Amino acid sequence: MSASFKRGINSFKEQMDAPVAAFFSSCVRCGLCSQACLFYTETGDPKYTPINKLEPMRRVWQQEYSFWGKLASALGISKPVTDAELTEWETLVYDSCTLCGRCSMVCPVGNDIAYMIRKMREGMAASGHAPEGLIGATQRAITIGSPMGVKLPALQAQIRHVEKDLGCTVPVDVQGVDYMLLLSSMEIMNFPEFIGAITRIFRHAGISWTISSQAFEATNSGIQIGVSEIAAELVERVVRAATELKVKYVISPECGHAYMAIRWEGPNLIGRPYDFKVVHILELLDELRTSGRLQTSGKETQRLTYHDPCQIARRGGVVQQPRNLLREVAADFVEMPEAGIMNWCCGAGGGVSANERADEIRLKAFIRKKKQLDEINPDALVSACSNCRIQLEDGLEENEMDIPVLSLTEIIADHLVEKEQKEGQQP
Amino acid sequence: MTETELLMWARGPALQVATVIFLLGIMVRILEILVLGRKANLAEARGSAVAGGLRTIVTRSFPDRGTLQRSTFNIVAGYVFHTGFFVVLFLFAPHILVFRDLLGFGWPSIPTPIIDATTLVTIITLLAVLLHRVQDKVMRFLSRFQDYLAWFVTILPLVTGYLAFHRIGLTPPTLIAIHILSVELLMVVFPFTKLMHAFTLFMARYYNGAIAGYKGVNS
Amino acid sequence: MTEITNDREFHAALDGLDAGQQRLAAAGFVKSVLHLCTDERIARVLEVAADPGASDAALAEALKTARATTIDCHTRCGSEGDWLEQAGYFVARATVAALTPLGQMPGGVAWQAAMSARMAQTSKSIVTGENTAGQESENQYRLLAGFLNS
Amino acid sequence: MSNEKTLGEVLRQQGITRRGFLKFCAATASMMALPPSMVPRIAEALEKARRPSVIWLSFQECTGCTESLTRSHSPTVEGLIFNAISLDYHHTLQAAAGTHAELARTKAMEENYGKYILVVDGSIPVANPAFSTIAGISNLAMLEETAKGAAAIISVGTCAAFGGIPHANPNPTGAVAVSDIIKDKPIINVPGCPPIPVVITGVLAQFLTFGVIPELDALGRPLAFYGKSIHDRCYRRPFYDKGLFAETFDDEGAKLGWCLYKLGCKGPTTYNACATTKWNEGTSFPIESGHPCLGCSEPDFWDGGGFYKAISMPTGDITRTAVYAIGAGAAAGVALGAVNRARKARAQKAHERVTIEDLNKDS
Repeated sequence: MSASFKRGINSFKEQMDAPVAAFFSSCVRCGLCSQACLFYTETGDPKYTPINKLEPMRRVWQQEYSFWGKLASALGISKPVTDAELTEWETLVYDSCTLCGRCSMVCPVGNDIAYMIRKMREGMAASGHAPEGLIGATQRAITIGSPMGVKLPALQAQIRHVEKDLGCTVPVDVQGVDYMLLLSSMEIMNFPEFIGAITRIFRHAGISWTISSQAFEATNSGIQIGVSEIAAELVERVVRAATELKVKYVISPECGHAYMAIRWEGPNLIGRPYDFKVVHILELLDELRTSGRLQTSGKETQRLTYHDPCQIARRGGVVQQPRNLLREVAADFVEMPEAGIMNWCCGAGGGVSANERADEIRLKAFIRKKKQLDEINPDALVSACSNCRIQLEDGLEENEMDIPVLSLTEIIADHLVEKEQKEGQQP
Repeated sequence: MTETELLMWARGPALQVATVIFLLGIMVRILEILVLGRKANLAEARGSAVAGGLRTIVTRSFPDRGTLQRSTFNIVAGYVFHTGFFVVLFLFAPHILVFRDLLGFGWPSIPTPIIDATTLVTIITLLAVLLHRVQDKVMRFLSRFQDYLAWFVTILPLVTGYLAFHRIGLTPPTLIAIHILSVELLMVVFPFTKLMHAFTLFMARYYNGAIAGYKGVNS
Repeated sequence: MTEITNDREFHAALDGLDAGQQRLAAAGFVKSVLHLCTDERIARVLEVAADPGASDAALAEALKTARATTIDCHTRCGSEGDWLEQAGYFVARATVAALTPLGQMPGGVAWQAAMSARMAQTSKSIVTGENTAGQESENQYRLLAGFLNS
Repeated sequence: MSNEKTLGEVLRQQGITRRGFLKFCAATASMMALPPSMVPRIAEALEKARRPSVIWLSFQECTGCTESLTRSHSPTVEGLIFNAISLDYHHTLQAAAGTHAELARTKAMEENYGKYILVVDGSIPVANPAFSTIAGISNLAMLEETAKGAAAIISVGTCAAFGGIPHANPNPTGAVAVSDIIKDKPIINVPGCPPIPVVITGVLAQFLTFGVIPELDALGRPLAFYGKSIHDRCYRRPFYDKGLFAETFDDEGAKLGWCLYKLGCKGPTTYNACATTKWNEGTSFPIESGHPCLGCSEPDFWDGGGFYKAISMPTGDITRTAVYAIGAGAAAGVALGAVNRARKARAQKAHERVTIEDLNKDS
């Protein structure tokens, strides 16, 4: 069975629920959401108005789930959604929406537009309208275990090098520990120093933890492309590994959508609650800080600012923790205008970065971040998502801005009080 | 038909029909939404969905600073015409009488010169809103027939009410009849259009706030 | 005769170097993994880094090129990774570190260059499948010792 | 009565002083919204006016209008103006009866053909002419016959002007206004239940003065008297504007003389001179005695949804309708909601598992 228009429309019908119906019923076409969307503000093209990105799904709702709409359909005065329209909307739904949810914060009638785009992608994927790049990533996620094709031996090689550099072991497949760490492929490939950083922090704080060789991948292409059963399968792998290792917590790494997938969507995708808890690495670090298990020394003197990854802050609820942590290690921490839950997206989330077709608009959308940075002129930019990080580096380079992008976890690791050395000297 | 007959028709059968369509339509649309239901969230909550939902119902009335700066006209004009409309609708003595007749209780009215001025300001604002809808590229792009229809049936009672109050053009009973009929037109159109947002926005805001509140975010 | 046997000593020794020396030491680390990078821009800017008499302007220009190369080389999120190309990316990153003015990188520029060079080596080992853990660091200890003793 | 004497002569015979006469002229001028400079001209014209012949027909009426005109507490100039005209036929007032009375009418018609003024009070039943007859002549026939030679017709009272109470629902006699029958004569409507006496005399005075009928509004009423609403001239208007209303007839607001709008006052839609000329020799008008205006000078005032219900209020039982509508809407909504749920369940059942092989669409 292959993707088909019919399956797509059927999928739209499956997605309708009370919130969607309430949202569509409430829209007054005021256009405020356009001003919340970086794809509109940076292009000025009204088709990027967030609510417009839902138009085909709205029509399915109206024609199938509202009395007047059904009446209009029966009278033949409403035109059904066509496959050509879905094709037209494909770029709006995948290339120019990062699911950042800023529009959902601004809509005066309270429409959670990002919630609906997430649902709309189910129908788009089922009707064969997902972008090539995301399809490839999703297929690799299922067949290889990583959207970027990172296999266990690669991770093992990285681990071996970390172990050699740090002179300690990185626990893999250790049963009965408290925490199971997930990693994003991005971290394994582009930012392997993250593994070293986290190892050092955990050694410092005395955390009992492990990485699972069966499910080390945190990302979930299934929720980006919008196929719940694929997303559920990826979540199941993590749940299975966590259950086998009998851990109490699963740690979501510095990746935005991974947190959304494992923390918030996961239990709903697999249809049952977890018997472990999911924490974001920043949540854990801040908890360690308050309990005194994480001690840092020295402060960065550079002017630092923090970019909130949308799925971690606005859509995930981890907002205060990174600020607490940064203040611990930064002497000059400044907020961007509109930070925290009103932060502007980097422009590459929600699968946009995996979609080569979106490259041009992705870099255009970055200008919004540039404008934010221009207002405060930081020396360095800190974030907690590898995907944001790559996009930020990309955009900064493109705009010839000399601002390094740093990982918050790595900065913390660089400022650990060196008790490990003392311990190391004792037998 | 004499003007008194017209007025009596407007106050009588027409109002009955309009009331039935209005309330029946609203109930149908609200229940159509609610009955659809939603799945329980199985993820462990960080905050209260109910508290978040209730909070957002209130807080969404106050835009964030960035949005206010970027869409100043939209927000200010929106505030003015909504407030104006509700002041005129709910605080004008003759209107309160209708509500008292319907509900069995009333409330104090405010001086008529204030109502008069508010009406004028609201009408002018609505004209500006229409101009904005036509000129702003996003709003023009998004607008459908029903957006203009909704605008029309909203401004009509204000205009006819203003004319009736000042008895301009026609005899008072005719003007009042036209005014009442224009309100009935609004009532009839209401459940079929985006005007439903007056009711569904509470649901939309609640759901939005509940989804966010569950995750510990104040949306 | 300085001898370096572990990262602590290595890091301490690097921290003791001034800006020019750090750059030259870093250039040395990059050079030993340069063969992993196919982008010729890196070889070119590395020469600048390795030149003790390089002007500030030349260094700044080289850093810019190195940065641009790094951005071009990374693997995009969700796209299929190629570890050989990834090795090149880390070489480019090491070059950036080598050319970055002192104090602008946590842990020091030479240290970061060394780390990235090691990652380049690791990336290669993922393709070849051999266990090379520690080889590059040992190599770097020797390089630094030689540098300090020269 | 003969038509030989001028009006001035007659008035002097009646003992009216020059001063009293001029006062009346001034009042007339002001009511007709004429400048004071016109007073001498009015006086002159009235002095010289010959007593016009007036035929007064009473159809379906209560005699209230006549009572209003004749039951003044003391002789007034208005009253005397009536004495000055040649009231050649008025079956309530005239001494003659039976055949003699009808003869008086036909005589007056013949003698003054084309010049006499026809005053009508009461409505005309058209459902069955026999519902109201005078001397065996139906009202309709009498009106049509008498109207033929009239210079102008004055419909006195709301019944003659708009059908009035006989015309009210369900209107068993098929009562209609004069203007519904006579189309080819100038008709001046002087509605009110009853109309203010001075308005009638004022209209007559103007007709006598200038020989023309006064400027009329859309309902045929002299603008001079019916140009402003009761509400516009009401001394309680400031309370309306401030939002101060009597809620019941004996509350504090009622005692303080607040606006009676909520008690059903029709002042805002009623055009009449009550608030300025007042009644009972300028003593007061209904609102002054604490009662809302009934709107008696307006068409169909009897059918306006109740005297004590404000004009903006629903006439029927809107609460019951609302409750039924909400109930029916709830039932329909739940039913339609259930249909939607079933539709969604069907879609979920029809769901085919999306696998990674499915993602690429067959082209």
